[in-house]
Amino acid sequence: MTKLVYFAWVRERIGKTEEEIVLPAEVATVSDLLDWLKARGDGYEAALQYPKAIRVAINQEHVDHREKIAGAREIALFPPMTGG
Amino acid sequence: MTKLVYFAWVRERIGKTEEEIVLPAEVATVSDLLDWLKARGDGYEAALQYPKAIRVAINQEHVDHREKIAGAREIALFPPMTGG
Amino acid sequence: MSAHVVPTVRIQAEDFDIAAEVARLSKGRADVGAVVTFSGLCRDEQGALAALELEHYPGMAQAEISRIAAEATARWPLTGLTAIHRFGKIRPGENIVLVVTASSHRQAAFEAANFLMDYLKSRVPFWKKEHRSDGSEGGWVEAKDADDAAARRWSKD
Amino acid sequence: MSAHVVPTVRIQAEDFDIAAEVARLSKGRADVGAVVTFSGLCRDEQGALAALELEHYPGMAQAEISRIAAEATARWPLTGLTAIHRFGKIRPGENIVLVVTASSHRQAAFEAANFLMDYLKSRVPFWKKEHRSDGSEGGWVEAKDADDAAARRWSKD
Repeated sequence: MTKLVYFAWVRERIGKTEEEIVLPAEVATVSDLLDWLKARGDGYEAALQYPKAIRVAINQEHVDHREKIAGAREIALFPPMTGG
Repeated sequence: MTKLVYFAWVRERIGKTEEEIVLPAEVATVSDLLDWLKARGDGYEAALQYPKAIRVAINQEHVDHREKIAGAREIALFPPMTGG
Repeated sequence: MSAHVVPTVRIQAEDFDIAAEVARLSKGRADVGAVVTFSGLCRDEQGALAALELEHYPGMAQAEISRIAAEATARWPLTGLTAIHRFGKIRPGENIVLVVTASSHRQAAFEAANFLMDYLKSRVPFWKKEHRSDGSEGGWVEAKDADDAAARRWSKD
Repeated sequence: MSAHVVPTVRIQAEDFDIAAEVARLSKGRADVGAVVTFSGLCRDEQGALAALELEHYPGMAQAEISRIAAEATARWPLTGLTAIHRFGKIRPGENIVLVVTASSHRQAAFEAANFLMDYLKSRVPFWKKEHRSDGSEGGWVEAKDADDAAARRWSKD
């Protein structure tokens, strides 16, 4: 089980703040994950239609889309940040 | 009459904070003034022995040593500044 | 570069007190020559904005600011560093973020504060949503390329 | 660049209140996005220093800081600017100088504050004399070439 958490408009479009998911073995990288999630329904499709716009953190650290996700406890998907 | 004012170690070495002086006509520039003052006594000599170290303001504005002093009401001599 | 400096990082809903935070880094010690503060405030966008809603990723926001703060203490000879970021609803004129840097040297304090702000803008998981004065939802504030570029100028590569 | 900004410049013996000065530039208005403060404090030089005596040239100190402040408001889009410089006897840990800059834009606030401090160091008629902890006169603090160089980096020529 991997915990997925969503923020800002990614959260709004998917329609949930978090979920626990069993990821299939072929989902090896962040990029694979985004493609796989996109096929899960209209909300996911709307949130992830431009994968390059999505920032990802694994276990609360920024990663790029080539990062392997094996061993991830928590994966967060969110838009570019606008703090400060 | 021109008012001369002195600060920091220039003031300490000359031994006064200010004085009113009638400058001879041949004292045309700041550089002339420093040379002329240096000959006025030991305190002046000690204060002005390295003229390049002396900063000068005419009527409360910084000037360089080539500046003409005609019309100056107040000329200040002081070391490089150490505020801030 | 900074010996024994433990940055203070706080993520909170409440406002902060600039004077108290400056005092915490300078009071009772005489090795601090320079303290720089940066406060970021909510602007009203010519009256169109009623409030910003700041969403954040709680554990990671704290962790990420702490990583950036540790990087700042490694790069500049600081005697102290504090970063506070607010979340929740913030109205025009109210504080959003505070960075305080203290050092013996003024340039170190300036550069570290500037560095922290650039990274806070582009790497710390906060997102701003606008609530408009006319009652409508203004949507999510878009990230600026300029903010990414500002953060990249500190890169050592 | 800064419309209708009248800088506040004060030369005073008393201490200043950072929070009050920040509030004066930001309170009750919602067009200010960034406020930067720089406080310069007296360091004790590893315990050797008892106090600094700050001498100044009264009329010119005020005039020169005002000229530098006007230059800063011309170069950066500021919404407010305050500079306060103390004189007289100042002990380690006490404040010497405060600069506050406010702007819609963080980089303008940072750069203007940095610019002001560089010029305050090298162009404003203040001189520091040391009083040492052992009772001796420590003499006049020497100007640093580095401070002149710091001011020159803002030159447009």
